[in-house]
Amino acid sequence: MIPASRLAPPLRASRPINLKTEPINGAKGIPLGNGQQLLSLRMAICQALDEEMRRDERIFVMGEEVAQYNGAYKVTKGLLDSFGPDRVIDTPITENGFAGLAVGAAMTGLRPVIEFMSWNFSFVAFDQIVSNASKMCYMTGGMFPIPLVMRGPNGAGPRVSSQHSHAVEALYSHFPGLIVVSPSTPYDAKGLLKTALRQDNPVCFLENEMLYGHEQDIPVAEYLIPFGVGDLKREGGDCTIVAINRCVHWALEAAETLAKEGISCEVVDPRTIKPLDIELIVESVRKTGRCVVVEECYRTGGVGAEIAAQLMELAFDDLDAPVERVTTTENPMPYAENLEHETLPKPHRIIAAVKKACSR
Amino acid sequence: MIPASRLAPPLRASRPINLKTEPINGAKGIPLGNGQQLLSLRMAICQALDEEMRRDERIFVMGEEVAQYNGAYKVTKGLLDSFGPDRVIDTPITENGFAGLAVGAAMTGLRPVIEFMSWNFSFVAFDQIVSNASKMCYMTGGMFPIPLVMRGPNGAGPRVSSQHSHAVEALYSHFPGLIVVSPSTPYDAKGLLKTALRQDNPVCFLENEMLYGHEQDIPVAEYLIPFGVGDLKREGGDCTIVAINRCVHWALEAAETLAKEGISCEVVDPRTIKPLDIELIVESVRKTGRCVVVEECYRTGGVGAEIAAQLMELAFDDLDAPVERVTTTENPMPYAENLEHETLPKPHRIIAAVKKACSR
Amino acid sequence: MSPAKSRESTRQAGELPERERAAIRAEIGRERLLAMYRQMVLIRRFEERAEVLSGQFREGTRIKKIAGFLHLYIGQEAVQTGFRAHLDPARDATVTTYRCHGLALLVGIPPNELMAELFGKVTGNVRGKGGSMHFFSKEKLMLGGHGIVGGQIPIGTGAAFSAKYRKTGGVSVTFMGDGAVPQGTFHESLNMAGLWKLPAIYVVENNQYAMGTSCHRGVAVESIAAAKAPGYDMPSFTYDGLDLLASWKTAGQAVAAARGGQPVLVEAKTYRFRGHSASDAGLYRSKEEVDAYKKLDPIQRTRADIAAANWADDAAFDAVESEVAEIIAAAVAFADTSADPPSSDLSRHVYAEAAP
Amino acid sequence: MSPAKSRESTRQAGELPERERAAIRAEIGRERLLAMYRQMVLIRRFEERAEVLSGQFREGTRIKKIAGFLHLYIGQEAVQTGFRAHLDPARDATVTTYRCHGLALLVGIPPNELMAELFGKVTGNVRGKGGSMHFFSKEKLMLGGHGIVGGQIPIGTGAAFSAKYRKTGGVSVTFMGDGAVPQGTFHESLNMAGLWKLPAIYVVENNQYAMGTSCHRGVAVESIAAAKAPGYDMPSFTYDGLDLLASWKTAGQAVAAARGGQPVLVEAKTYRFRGHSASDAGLYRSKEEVDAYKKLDPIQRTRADIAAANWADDAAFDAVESEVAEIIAAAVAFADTSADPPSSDLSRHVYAEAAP
Ligand SMILES: Cc1ncc(C[n+]2csc(CCOP(=O)(O)OP(=O)(O)O)c2C)c(N)n1
Ligand SMILES: Cc1ncc(C[n+]2csc(CCOP(=O)(O)OP(=O)(O)O)c2C)c(N)n1
Ligand SMILES: [Mg+2]
Ligand SMILES: [Mg+2]
Repeated sequence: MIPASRLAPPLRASRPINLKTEPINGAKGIPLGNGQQLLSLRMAICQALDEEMRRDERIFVMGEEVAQYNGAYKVTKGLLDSFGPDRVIDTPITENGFAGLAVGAAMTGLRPVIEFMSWNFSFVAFDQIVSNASKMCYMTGGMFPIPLVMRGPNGAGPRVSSQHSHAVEALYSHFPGLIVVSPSTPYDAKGLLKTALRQDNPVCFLENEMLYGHEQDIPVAEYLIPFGVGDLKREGGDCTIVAINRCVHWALEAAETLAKEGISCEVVDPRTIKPLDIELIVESVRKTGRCVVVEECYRTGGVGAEIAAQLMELAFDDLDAPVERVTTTENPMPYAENLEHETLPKPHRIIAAVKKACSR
Repeated sequence: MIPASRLAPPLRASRPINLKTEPINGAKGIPLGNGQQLLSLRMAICQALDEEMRRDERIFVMGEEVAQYNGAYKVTKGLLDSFGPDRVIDTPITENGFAGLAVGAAMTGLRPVIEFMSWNFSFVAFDQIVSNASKMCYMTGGMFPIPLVMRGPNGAGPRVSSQHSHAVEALYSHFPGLIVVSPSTPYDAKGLLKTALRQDNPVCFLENEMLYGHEQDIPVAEYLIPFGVGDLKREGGDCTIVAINRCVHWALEAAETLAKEGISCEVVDPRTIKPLDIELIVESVRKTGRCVVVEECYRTGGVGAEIAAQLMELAFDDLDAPVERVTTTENPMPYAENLEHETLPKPHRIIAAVKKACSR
Repeated sequence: MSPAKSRESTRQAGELPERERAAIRAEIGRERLLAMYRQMVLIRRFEERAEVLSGQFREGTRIKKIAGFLHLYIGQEAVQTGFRAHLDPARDATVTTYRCHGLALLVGIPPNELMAELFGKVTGNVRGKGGSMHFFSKEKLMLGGHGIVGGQIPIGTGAAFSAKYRKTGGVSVTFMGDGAVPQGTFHESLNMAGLWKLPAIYVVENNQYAMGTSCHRGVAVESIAAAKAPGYDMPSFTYDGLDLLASWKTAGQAVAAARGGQPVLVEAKTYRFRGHSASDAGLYRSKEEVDAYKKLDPIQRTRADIAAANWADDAAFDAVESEVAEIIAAAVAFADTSADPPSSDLSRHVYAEAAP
Repeated sequence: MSPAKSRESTRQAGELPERERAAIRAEIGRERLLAMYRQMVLIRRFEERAEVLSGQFREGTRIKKIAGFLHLYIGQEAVQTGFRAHLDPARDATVTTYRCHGLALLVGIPPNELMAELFGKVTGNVRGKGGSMHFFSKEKLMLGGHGIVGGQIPIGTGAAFSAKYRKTGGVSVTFMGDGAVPQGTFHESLNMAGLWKLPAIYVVENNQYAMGTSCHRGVAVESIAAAKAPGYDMPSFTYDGLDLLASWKTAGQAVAAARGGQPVLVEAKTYRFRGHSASDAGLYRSKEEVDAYKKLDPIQRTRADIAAANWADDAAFDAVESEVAEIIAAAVAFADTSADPPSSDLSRHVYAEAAP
C-alpha cells in the first residue's frame, strides 16, 4: 500500500482570480492562521523565488518582461521592487543569447533563473539548452556543473494556436543532464522550485498559464520537495491514471465522474518527469493492473510512451491491459474552439481511455 | 508470413573506401552490368539528388560547404559542376537562417534541399524546423505545404564526443508535420531520398557518417521507396530486432553471432521512423513473441519507447517478454574510446538484450 | 566581393515641409491617395470591431466572439499601406508578425475570410486553424502572420531568394517589430541578403516598444537602421512611419533599390495606439505619451493631406466610412453564420494532401 | 540611452614600422616578451606533436593515439598569446572554439593533462570525456573549448555579466572564428553586451576561412569589426594577428576599455597554417597563398623582434626549444602510461555530484 504521507494537501478548486486583488508583491500569500497561507500557483512560484533570492545572493532572475512589467503573466510580480535591477533583469527578445549567457553565468559562480515567456520560445534557445546546459557537467568531467533554472508557462494557452501551444516535457526529458519538473499545484510548485534553486543541474521548470490562478492552502513554514518523488493526488483501485501538470486536474475531474459510475481511479502525479518516480507508478499499477497516461505532449514519443515502455519492463505480469495514452492529438494546435477542445487530453477523452483499459 | 518481396537486395559488407578512387562526380556509380551498379551510400544520396535535380528545376541544394568543397563528407560531390552555383549554394554558418530561408523558398514555389553538416547543428535551427516547417501546412489550412528536404549525417561520428554525436530520430518524430527517414543502406537511401524529393512535406533525412562508405549493388533503373514501408533485413523466428540506420548493421552482426548459438533473429528496418511501419513490426512480433529495439537515440523517450508502447497496444497478447531497448546510454557521448564503445548500442549489448528477451 | 562601404541614404524622422508634401501628393495622385486612405480606414475599423468582439473592450456588454491573442495594428497603418502601394501582387511577397490584420487586408484577402478566421470558423482564411496571428494568402504571396518573434525574417529572405532563383523580378518585404531586431534571425537573414544581393526589403516597424520593453532597453543603438545596415553592406532608410506620404515615398525608393538587386534595411518610426495585445494594461507608457502620438494619427494626417489638396470633401470621407462599415458588418455576419470546422479537420493538413 | 555614435578606433592590419615595434617592445619588456615567445613555441610544438599522434601526418609510420577531430591553432598563436598577457587569471575569463589547445596552454593547464585528454585518458583535463575540442579550467576561468560554431559567444557574455554582477572588476574575452560572425549568437550577445555595458571583449580571429568558405563568401562586409561594432554601440579594433606586438598592443587597449565598462569588438587578421582539421585536404586555397602567410609566421617574427632588441641569442632560443621538447615528451609519456577512464565514469557527471 502507498503510504498516506504521499498524499499532498488536498486540492482546492480553482476560482476566478482577479489580478488586481493579488498583493502588490506577488510573493506574499494571504495568511489563513494555523500556519497556512492561501497562494495561487503564480504566487507560489514568486514566493519560492523571493525566499531563495533572499537566502542566496547568487540567484538572479532574467527574461523578457520579468522586471518592470512584473512578468508577462505576473509571476515575478514585486521581485524588481524587492531585489532591484541588478538581480531582476529585463532582456531583449533573444532567448538563445540569454540562455547561453545564463550558462556562462552559472559557470562563473552565479545561479541564474531565466524565464521563457513561454516554453515555445525555448525552441529558439534549443541549442544552448541542449548543447551547452545539458552537457557541460559531463563534458567537463564534472568540472562545470550548471546550476540553472529555466522556467515559464508550458502547454496550451487559451486559444493561442499552433506556434504557442507546445508542451515540452517529453522533448527535454529526452536529454541526459536535464531535470524536468512539471508541478500541478501551488504546493508542489513552491517546494519543487526551492529544490531546483538549491541544486546544481539545469532544470526545465514547466508551469501552465491556465493554472497560474489556481489556489491552494499551503504551509507558511519552509518545505522542500525532492525531485523524483511522485505524489498520489487521489487513491483508487481500478485504474491508475498518471497525469502531468494541468492534466492532473482533468484526470481528477474524470476520476470524479468515473467514481459515480463505479470505477475507482488512482491519480498519480509524477511531479518531476526526469527523474521519474517509476516506483510509485509501478506500485500503483501492481494494485490496479491498468494504467492511463495523460499529458499535453504529442503522442509519438510522449511521456506516455516512456512510461508504457518502463511499465512493460517493470510490471509486465501485472498489467491486465495495455497502457492507454491520452495526449495532445497528433496535430499542431488549431485555433478553432471545437478543434482545440478535441486536441487536448480533456476529461471526456480520459474517461473513454479508462473505460477502454477497464473493459479488458 | 512476411512476403519475400519485403526483403531488400542483400547487404554487401562494407569495405574500406578510398575517397580518391570515387568518381569525380559523386553521382556516378560503378556499372556492374546486368542492370546493376555499385554505389556507396554517399554516392547513392548524390545520385538521387542528381537525378531529381535534372528532373525538377525547382530543386536546389544549400548548406555549408556543399558546393565548392563538394560537401564536408563529399556527399554533394560534383553537383556544383553539374548544376552551377545558382542551384548548389554554399552558405554562411547560419543554420537557423538558411533553414528558414528554405521554408520561405518552399512557400514560393521551390523545393529546397538543405544540408546540415551534421544534425547536431540542426539544434541551432530548431525553431525554424519545428515552429515553421512542421506547422506551416496545418496552420495555413493546407494553403502552404512545405516541400523541404533537410539532410545530413546523424548519430555518433568517429570519437567526436558530446556536442557532435546526437541521433535525432526520436526528437524530430515527436512533431506532427515532419517526416523522419533513416536509411541503413545505399539502396534504401536512394529510393527514399527520391521519394522525399517528390512529395510536399518537410523531411528529416538522417544519414550516418560511418555508413557513407558502405557499398551495395543497386539497380541502375529508377526506383522509389515509399515512406512508411519497413524492410526485413533478415528473417528469423525467435526474436524480432527492430534496428535503425547504423544499428541495422550492428543488429545483423549480433544476429549472425546469435544464430551460431541457435537463436534465430529477424531484423526489421523500419527505414522511416515517421511514418512508422508498425504493421510490419507487429507481424514479426506475432511470429517471434519477442522484440528488441536498437537505436542510437537516448533511452528516455527514444524510438524504442514509442515502439514498445505501440506494441503493447497492438500486440499485447503476443508478447512473451517485455520489449528490450538497446540505445545510446543515458549520457552525452564521451570521447574516451572505451566509454564511447559502452555508450553505443553495439552488438555485444544487442546480444545480451536478445538473450534476456529470450530467457523469459 | 563588393566593397564594405555602405550606400547610406538615411532619412530621419520628422514632419515633411508642406512643399514636399504637395510634391509627394502630386506624385501619388488623387486616386491612389484616396485608395490608400480607404485601405487605412478599412484596417482601422476592422480592428476596432475585432477589439470589441474580443470582449476585452467594454461597451456596456461583454461580447466575446474572438479568443486568443489579438494584436492590433492601430496607429501603424501608414507603414504597410505605403509599402504595399509599390508592390506587384503577382510577384512581390510580403510577410509579417502576429500583428498581421493590416497586411492581410492590404494584400486583398476578403474581410469576410479574415473575420471568419478570427471567429475560428471553417470559412476563415486558414479554415479556423490559425486565428488572429496567422493570416496567409498564397495567391497574393502573403506569407503570414507569424507568432515567433523574428521567425518570419528568414522566410521573407527565402521569398527574395526564390524571386531571384526564378528570375521573376520580384522582391520581398519583411516586416518586423523593433523587438525582433535583437533576435539572431535578423542578423542571419540580413547577412545572407547582403552577401547574395537578394531583392529583399527589411522593414523595422519601430513602434518603440516590444511589449513593455522600450526600444532603448532592447536594442543597443538609437538609430537601428542607420547603425546596423552598414554591417550587412546595405543602405538604410529611416522615416516617420506615422506619415503615409513619407511611407509611400520611402517605400518607393526601397522597392526600387531591392528590385535592382540591392537589399535594404528600413526603419519606420511609428507607434501603436493600443496595448501590445488585448490583455496588456500598458502601464509602461504614460497617457501623455500615448495622447501625443495619437495626435499624429496617420489616418487623420492623410485626411488632412487629401483635404489640403482639395481631393475630397467631408461627404466623400463619410462615404468611405459608410462603405467600410458595410464591409465590416457583412464580414461579421458572414463569420457569425459560418460553420465551425468539421472535426475531420483536426487531422487534416498535418501533412500535405497531394503533390502539386 | 547612450548615443549611437561609435567610438571607433580601428587599426588596420599592416606591418608596424620598426620605430613603433621598438616602442612596443620596450613597453612589454624583455622578460614578458620572452615568456610570450616561449608560450607560442610551447603551443606550436604541442600541436605539431598532437598532429603526428593523430596519425594523419605521415612521417614514415602511422601513429594513431589521438582520435576525433583535431583543429590546430598553428599560425594563430600570436592572437591569444597577446590577449592572455593582459588578463588577470583570478578574475578574467576566456572562452574559445574547438580550436582550443592554444588557450588551454596559455591559461596554464598542465600539458600533461591536455595530452592525456587527447589520448582519452582518465588523467586528462576533463577525464577523457571531451577530447581535443573541449579543454576547460575552472581555476583559470577558461570556459572551454566548444564545438558548436558561435555557441561559446553567449557563454563569454555570461562570464562578463557575472564579473559585473559580482563586482570583481574582471573582464571576459570570447574568441571566435570569422565563420561564427554570421551566427545569431554573435548578434544576440553583442547586443546584450552593448546594451548593458558588460566588460566583454569579443575577438574575431579572422583566419580568412571557415572550413573551405573564405570569409568574403560568408560575411557580407569586408571589414568585420569596423562595419559591425557601431551596430552594437561598441568601438572596434582591427589588427595584424600574425604579429605578436600588434596583438599585445591591441589587446591592452581592448582590455582597458572593457575593464572600464566598454565592451569592444576586435578583429585579428590571421591565418591558419594547417587544414581546418586534420582531415581537410585544403583544396580551397593555393599553395602560394599558404606559403606567403607562412613567411609571416608569428613565432619567427617574434624571434626576429627579440633578436632585434638583442634580448636573446641563438643559444637561448635553442634552450626554449629543448625545454619545450622535454615538457612535451613528458606529456606524451604521461598520457601514454595513464589509465583509461573506469567504466563507472560512463554514468558519472551526467548530473552534478553535490551542491557546492
Ligand atoms: C521568440 C519569441 N519570444 C517571445 C515572444 C513573446 N512576444 C510576442 S510579441 C513580443 C514583443 C515583440 O515586440 P516587437 O517586435 O517590437 O513588435 P510589436 O509587438 O511592437 O509589433 C514578445 C516578447 C515571442 N512571440 N517569440
Ligand atoms: C552550428 C555549427 N555549424 C557547423 C559546424 C561545423 N563546423 C565546425 S568548424 C566550422 C568552420 C568554422 O570556421 P571559423 O568560425 O572561421 O573558425 P576556424 O575554424 O577558422 O577557426 C564549421 C562549419 C559547427 N561545428 N557548428
Ligand atoms: Mg515594437
Ligand atoms: Mg576561420
